[in-house]
Amino acid sequence: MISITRDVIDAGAMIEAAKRPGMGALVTFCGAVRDDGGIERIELEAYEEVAVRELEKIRDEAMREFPIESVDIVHRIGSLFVGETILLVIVGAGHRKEAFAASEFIIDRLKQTVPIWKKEFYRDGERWVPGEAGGQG
Amino acid sequence: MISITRDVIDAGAMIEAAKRPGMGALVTFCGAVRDDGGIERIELEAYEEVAVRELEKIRDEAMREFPIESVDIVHRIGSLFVGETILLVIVGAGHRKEAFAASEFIIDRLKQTVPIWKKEFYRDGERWVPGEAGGQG
Amino acid sequence: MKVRVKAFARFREILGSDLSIDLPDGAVMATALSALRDIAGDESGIIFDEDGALRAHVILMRNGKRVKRSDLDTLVLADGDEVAIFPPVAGG
Amino acid sequence: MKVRVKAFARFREILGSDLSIDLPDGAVMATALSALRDIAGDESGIIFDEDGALRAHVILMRNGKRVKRSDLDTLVLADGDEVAIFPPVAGG
Repeated sequence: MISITRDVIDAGAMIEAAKRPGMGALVTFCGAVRDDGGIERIELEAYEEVAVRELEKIRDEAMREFPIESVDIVHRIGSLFVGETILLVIVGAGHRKEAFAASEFIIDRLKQTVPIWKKEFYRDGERWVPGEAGGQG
Repeated sequence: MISITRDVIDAGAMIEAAKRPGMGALVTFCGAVRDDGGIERIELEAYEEVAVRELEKIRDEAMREFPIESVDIVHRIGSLFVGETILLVIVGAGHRKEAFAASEFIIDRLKQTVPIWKKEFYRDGERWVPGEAGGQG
Repeated sequence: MKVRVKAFARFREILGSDLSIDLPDGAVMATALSALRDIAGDESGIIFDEDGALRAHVILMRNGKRVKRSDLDTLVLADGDEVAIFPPVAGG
Repeated sequence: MKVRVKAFARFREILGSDLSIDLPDGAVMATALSALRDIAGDESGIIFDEDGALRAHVILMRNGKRVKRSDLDTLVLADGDEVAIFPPVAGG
């Protein structure tokens, strides 16, 4: 499953849903809102149609590059508090090395190319998180 | 949490329980029973006291070696069917690189040193999974 | 003709989230950009430099596809096109 | 004195899961091993070679601590000690 959602992400349900009989290893990356110097909440926005398409491209590329069986990516948008899951990436594979390698590949690509932005809200101000320049599209 | 259990492992609950405000990344490794040429179920046994102590040693070593905030390891024993979770390792960290590196470190060590064994049951036979020689204790 | 413009993040705060601009038939991307510069007004400096050129990190898309800097003066827009303009991405 | 022996995996199937062996006071680890070889009987070849030495991959612990091959003849056991014997581990 590839999606952009406004709902709470249920990691446990997604991991169970990702399982297939041939998988010996599932690596899950959960990106969460970090309390980084007084952040109270963040707001995420996406260019949704393009973001979904870009996530699908990344999944397809990972499936070509690594001997893995599945890729699921859910990215949350909207208003999130510290500790909430922003991003969940699950890679299922026969063996762990490939699952780890593909997970890192997917997250690195995602941060470069998927049109999503974050604004951090502090007690006394707010700021847009600077993005990674270049590469996207 | 470090434990050896006979109960079903709830990945979602463990990930939520592992979260701390300073964590931006949680990497979860889920090892599952793979249907590898007709396996119907497996049986796992552990030298429990030593296994728990060894897991604690691995956790402490990972916490010393990597800038991470938490390590949780639950290893299941008993009789498991294809698709069931054998092992769950969760590493929480400020940033993803360290969380991934520590996860791989932990699993590699675990497979070398923790006294747990697996027997595979096929429709027409059974076999003990050959272990990794040396290193443990 | 009408072209839809989607702006995101800081640029959305400046331009609005979903606007429609009127352009003469046959207008190129550069024409749309100068209309956006007018809309941005006092805050246009965040998106454009003093000469009215897009700042280096600004990303531009037409119908979901990245537009190259070298095509700004030649890419002819069509009625109903969707132009997107945004700063570097920061998801994950 | 009595020494508890825990065997695991294939070795448990051969020796039993939790046995207690009687040894003379002051017995060393090698004495315990030869008692285990007797218990293993026909299947002792999986754990011991033809000369009665432990096979290379066999792991031995005393009270949860690994026992070195070089200590087998000198490590004196005490009443209530726990000896564990097992093949290479295969968890995860």
